[in-house]
Amino acid sequence: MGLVLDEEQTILKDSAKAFFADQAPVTAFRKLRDEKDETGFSRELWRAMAEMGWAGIVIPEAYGGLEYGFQGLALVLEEQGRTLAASPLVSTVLLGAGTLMEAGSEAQKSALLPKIAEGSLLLTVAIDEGHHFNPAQTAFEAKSDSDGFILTGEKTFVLDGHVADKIIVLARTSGNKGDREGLTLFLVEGTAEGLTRERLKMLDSRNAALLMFDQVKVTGDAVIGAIGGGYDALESVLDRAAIGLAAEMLGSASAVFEMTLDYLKERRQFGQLIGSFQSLQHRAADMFTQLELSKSIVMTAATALDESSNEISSLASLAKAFVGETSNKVTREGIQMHGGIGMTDEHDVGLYLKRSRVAEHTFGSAAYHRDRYARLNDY
Amino acid sequence: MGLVLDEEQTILKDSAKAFFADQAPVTAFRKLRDEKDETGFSRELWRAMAEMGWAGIVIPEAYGGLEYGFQGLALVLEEQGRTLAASPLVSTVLLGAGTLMEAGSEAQKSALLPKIAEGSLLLTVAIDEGHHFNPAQTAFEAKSDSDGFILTGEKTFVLDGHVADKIIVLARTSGNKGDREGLTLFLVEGTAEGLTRERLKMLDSRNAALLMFDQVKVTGDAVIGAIGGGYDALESVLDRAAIGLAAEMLGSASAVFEMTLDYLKERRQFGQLIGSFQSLQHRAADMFTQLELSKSIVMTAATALDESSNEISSLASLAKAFVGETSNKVTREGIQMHGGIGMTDEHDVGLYLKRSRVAEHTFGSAAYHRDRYARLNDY
Amino acid sequence: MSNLDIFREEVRAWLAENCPPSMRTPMGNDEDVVWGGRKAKYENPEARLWLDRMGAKGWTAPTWPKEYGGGGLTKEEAAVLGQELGRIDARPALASFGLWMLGPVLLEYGTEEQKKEHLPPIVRGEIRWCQGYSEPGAGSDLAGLQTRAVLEGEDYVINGQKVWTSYADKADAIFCLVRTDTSTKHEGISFLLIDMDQPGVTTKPIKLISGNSPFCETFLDDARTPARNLIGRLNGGWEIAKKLLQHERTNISAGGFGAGGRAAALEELAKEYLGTDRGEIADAVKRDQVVRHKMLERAFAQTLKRMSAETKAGEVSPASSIIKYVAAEMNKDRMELLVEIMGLQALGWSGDYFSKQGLATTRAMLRSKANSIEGGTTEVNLNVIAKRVLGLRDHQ
Amino acid sequence: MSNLDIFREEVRAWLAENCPPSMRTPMGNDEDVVWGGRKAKYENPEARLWLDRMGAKGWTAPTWPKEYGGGGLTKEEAAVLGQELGRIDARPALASFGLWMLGPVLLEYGTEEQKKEHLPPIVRGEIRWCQGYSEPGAGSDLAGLQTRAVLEGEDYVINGQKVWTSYADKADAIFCLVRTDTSTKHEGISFLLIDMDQPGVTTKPIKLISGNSPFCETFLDDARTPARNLIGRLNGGWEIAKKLLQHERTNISAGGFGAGGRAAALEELAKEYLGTDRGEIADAVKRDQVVRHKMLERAFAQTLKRMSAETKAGEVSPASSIIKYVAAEMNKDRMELLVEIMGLQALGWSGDYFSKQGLATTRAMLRSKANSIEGGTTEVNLNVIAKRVLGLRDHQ
Repeated sequence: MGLVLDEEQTILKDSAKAFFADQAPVTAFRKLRDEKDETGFSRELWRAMAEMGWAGIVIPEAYGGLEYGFQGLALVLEEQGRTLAASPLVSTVLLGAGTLMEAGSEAQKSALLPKIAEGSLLLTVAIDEGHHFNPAQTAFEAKSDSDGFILTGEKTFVLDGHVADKIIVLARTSGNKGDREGLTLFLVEGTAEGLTRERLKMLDSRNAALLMFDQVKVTGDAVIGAIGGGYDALESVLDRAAIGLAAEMLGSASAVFEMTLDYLKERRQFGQLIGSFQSLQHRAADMFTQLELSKSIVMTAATALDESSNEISSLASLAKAFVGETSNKVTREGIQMHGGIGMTDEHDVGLYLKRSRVAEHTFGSAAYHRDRYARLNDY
Repeated sequence: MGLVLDEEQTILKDSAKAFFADQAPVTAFRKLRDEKDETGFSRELWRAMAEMGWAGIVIPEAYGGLEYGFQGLALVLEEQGRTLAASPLVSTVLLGAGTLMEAGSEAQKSALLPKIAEGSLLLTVAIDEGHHFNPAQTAFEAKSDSDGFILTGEKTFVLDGHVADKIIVLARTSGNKGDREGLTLFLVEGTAEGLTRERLKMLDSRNAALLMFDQVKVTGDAVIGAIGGGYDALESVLDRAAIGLAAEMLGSASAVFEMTLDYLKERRQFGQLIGSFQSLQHRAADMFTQLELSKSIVMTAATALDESSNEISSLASLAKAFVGETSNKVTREGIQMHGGIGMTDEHDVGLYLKRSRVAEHTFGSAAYHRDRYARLNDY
Repeated sequence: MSNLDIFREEVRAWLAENCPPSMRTPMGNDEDVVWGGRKAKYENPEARLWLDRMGAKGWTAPTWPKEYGGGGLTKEEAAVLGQELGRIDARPALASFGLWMLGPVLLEYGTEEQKKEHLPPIVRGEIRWCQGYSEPGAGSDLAGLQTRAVLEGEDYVINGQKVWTSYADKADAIFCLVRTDTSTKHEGISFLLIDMDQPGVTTKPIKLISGNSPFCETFLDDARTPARNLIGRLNGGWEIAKKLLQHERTNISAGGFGAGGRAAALEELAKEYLGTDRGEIADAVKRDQVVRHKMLERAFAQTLKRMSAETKAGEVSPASSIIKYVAAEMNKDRMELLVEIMGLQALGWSGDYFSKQGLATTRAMLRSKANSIEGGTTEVNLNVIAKRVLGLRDHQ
Repeated sequence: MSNLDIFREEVRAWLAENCPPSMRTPMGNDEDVVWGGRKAKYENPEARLWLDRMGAKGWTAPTWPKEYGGGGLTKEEAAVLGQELGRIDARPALASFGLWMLGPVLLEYGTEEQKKEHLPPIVRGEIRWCQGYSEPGAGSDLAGLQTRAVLEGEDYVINGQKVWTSYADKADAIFCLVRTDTSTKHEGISFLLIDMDQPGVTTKPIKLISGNSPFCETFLDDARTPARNLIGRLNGGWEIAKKLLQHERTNISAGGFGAGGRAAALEELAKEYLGTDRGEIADAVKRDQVVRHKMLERAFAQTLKRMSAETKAGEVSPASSIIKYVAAEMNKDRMELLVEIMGLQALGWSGDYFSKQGLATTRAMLRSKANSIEGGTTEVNLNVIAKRVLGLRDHQ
């Protein structure tokens, strides 16, 4: 998109907006939550999204995708964020397809990417082990044996991990916790023997799972990329994931801002519309400012992905940190400006706040990415 | 004072307020500045302050002082801050007399404290060597020789250092830069051979000097306290200085707030008093809040000094950090709310901002004291 | 021995005799709080015994006059009673909006008959009261109240809806602000007592973003109350409401979600979740945020003390105006910081994977968002400081 | 070869011939800026030569019509000229409020006679203009203007005081907003040109908290100007003023005190003054503040780019409303952070002890305080965003 959408991108954005408003409005997500749906998203919705081509939007045409690029994916994610639509777009496409495209062998790509593009395969990547995102701290062990590798340990906060057909696992094949070297990516079946999966009931009622590996055996074919080179491969994938998630958060935060602005124009107190109180006006103007700055960053970062800029990592951290702080602020203000009604479960603004807090921590918090940005830029 | 002034303290505060309003209003300080006065304060004013008993307000009666305590001194400092009155109260009393009372021998105390109390002796302590306050980083060297010690090196930002009759110098007699052990305090004549003094022209047009010691000789009598134990002695002195300076800054910040509030009630724009604009009202309320919190801290800290509480160091860092941030914020808002007129040299608010920035950095910035507070409290 | 010392000995002896053993243990959870009322259930019979005994002495309302069931104690005696209860870690015999809010109103504005009728059951915990102020259209702005009360014969007939009525679903009666004159705003409001045990009153609990809550919506559809239940003068409810709100604000912030104490210390959690480096919180940036918060907490605590010292010294304390505002914002920031520190552990909603403390933190972070809304919004607090304390005026 | 390429070759050849060598070196300081005017002094005769040559070609105002002394270039040609000037690092031949502000107003609102009279001397740098908008009683609120102009025969007679007139003490003439009708507010303002070389006009430089400044107070005491110097319609000055202010705002923030570039990089100074630890800024807390600032700078820079891309694409850019606000607050924060980082070195006022950079930082920190006041205060910026962009309304 560069910094302005071209005509094709405008059409994509408009159709994504209409799609989610129609097929996955906030009420749909609320229903999933209230009915304690075990999958955590609508498979029907995912099929419809795949039909729109979005499951394969970044996948090369050679593997059945649209090869439309990350700017398009960012637009879809932004619109998905606007209605809090739950889908495996982040887990399956950003993480799963992303890893295969980055480091997969020809055989792996041919086998899996077309299925992802057609919406028939759910994939995810299992990274986290502690309270805070920090892939270099991976301790999860893969021991090599005659037939391949044996995986043992726990992975947490695995997005869609309880329903993914296949899981890519970041595991240590050498070195120590803290080393970037010695980490390897393995492709594991969701139904593998020795693997126990438990859906985590998160604040945002979205999808994350705890995966317990008890001597799970995989063959040598299961390795993705180079043995010991998993960190570097994953880092590029995570840059894309951070930018994509920032786009989704921007959409959500924009929605909160819009509903708050509407409320300011409609709610009366002390005989006046509350939006006519200057302190609220200035705070609204400040939110708008943060959102405009965020928008520039997300567009820049998504474009950088398609242009293979050498600034991608920097821009990914910038986007995740900056949009994360914006989202935190906007959701706080959203509730405060709505007053009591915003505190009730039946109002949507609370759903956005909950989603924001989880998204803020996914793939690294703002603090994590500020530190990373400083490192990348030699501060 | 505890947390409410008693009758005697109220009288002291009122008389200090009247004294400075009458004898040292902001115009007096402005005159000193514009006339590029070389002393940097009015000796006449200092004599008058000594006559009020303030030069000896914390000095024991046995040495000619009032023995009234630090709560009293804090009140005087607060009122001095209100009009930006320049006096050697911080250098001579808080630092100089403070060091003698903390670590001086009976002979040193008998010789010097009465003169300080009567206002005839100016004293200071020379600590800083770099851009940032950090006494443990002292490298300034004192070499012992047969007759005593030889001092060589530079001390900067020495309050009233260009006019002090005597200077207490923090110097390293053993150990390395960074060690708290091995530092010793020496009493040096302002006119000592080998000592060159240069007044620094600071942002706040107040008093600080660069002192260059070239083989300055002192006898063994010049040592204050234990050889190598200078840091510990000085730390208590600096706690008092930080609390005293916080009181002065509170006075200055309160004055800025009051002049700003007056302006809000008098300046019209868009046909309205600017103080009727809600966003300015809320920001004024927020400044008021910070000042009220600051006031509680300063009172608590000054009282702790008189009660020899074991929390003194913690409270000193709390006061310096919290009041420092408040002062920074209030002076920023003071200028902004005054608009263009606040930017002109002829308006007083700029003088307060300049004084604030220097005071914020004197005896350690807010950041320094937050780190210290964390250390003291095991965070 | 002074009279107070004698009184202290009597109290001590009486407590030794009358405070049941289980009432001297710390409360386990909210279920252990005794609210009294017609529908009260006592899992622990000693809780009921303790209430009955304290109620009979009037010591649930120690300073209220004896003729209305109170203890009739002087302030000094009440302080001694408090100290002695504290000394044996006695549980409060009764928690009650009747004691805290309605009682003081009745003592000041009630007629002799009204006091005689309502105060003794409050003291003994026989009637549980709730308060009905806010309405969907009137949050910070009570002048917008729309619940109407119309006199029909001997009764007022009330129609409207109240919201944020704490524990309305468990209460026996409600004290309400109602509109009795629609031609003016503030001047048309009255203070009315209504029995809730009637078909015209229904309640519905409110679920918050943090989960279940004590709050309810309360619907009044042709609810009736005898005209004698009007407190103060007709259309004079605004004055009563202002007093009560002020009272509520001070209560909330001083005791409520204020500085530290209740939850685990921020610095300890920071060490646990972020690790330590030579004994210090390993993440220097977070450590700085923790210090900032601790400093603010201390400044707040000292300001509370100063406020009470000033009040004791008979001074008007301008600091009191900032208390609610600071407490609310501070607690919200504290909870956000805790979530930052605990990461994933404070992002759970339920389930065994998350620690009790983690789940409690998640919920508390969400619940804290209401701190700056309930009992006077932060915006209203700032308006009050600007106008009443600083003397700034509205557009003319 | 396209026409543009031909034009480029011509420009290149002309510049090679006509741009004097010293005009291809970087400017040393503010003294090197050429403002022209009757009182101009040229330390370096080549500066005058350069101005004369460029002025004669009309290339100080490349896109203005030739008939008014301009270059008569197309936008594309003007861009080529700019590129070629940049290629040889040529100094601007002329800095001028006449070029930047008055000229565009005359082109839009002036009569043929007015354009013919005033534009050519601007192009050639013969007359130096200053602007007179603000008054002591009218800062953000120009509707409060009190300087009056009354028609007496052929002349307007002007009385009043202007403030914040940049370089008024060096200017030959002033373009002013004056009140020509006291019965209304916005509608009673006119735009007037006044020669300053008359006894009725005096100026007094303003000293700022940061030291000397280009700003002056300008006093008009029975100053006179021929009635033909009224630009636009009588009482129609408000519309012109609004356009000019908008123009000024964009100018100030995009080129002015905006993101980075001019001063030494924050991160380098942080390393120098705080030390490094394994190559990183040693103070982790300050490092975090530096990153925050750098991130904001980048977000701002990208927003400027987006704004210009949107404008180029013919879209209305709502982002443009935030530019001045963000630039001002960002620069103020940057300077305060720099002072924090440099400590004592950025707390000096004068003298050899302090480094040049230190002293410049002190002054720049002080000067930056005006960023959120001049050219539209931050408060006015926020009002504009809230009302014009977000559609929020005043109390009704």
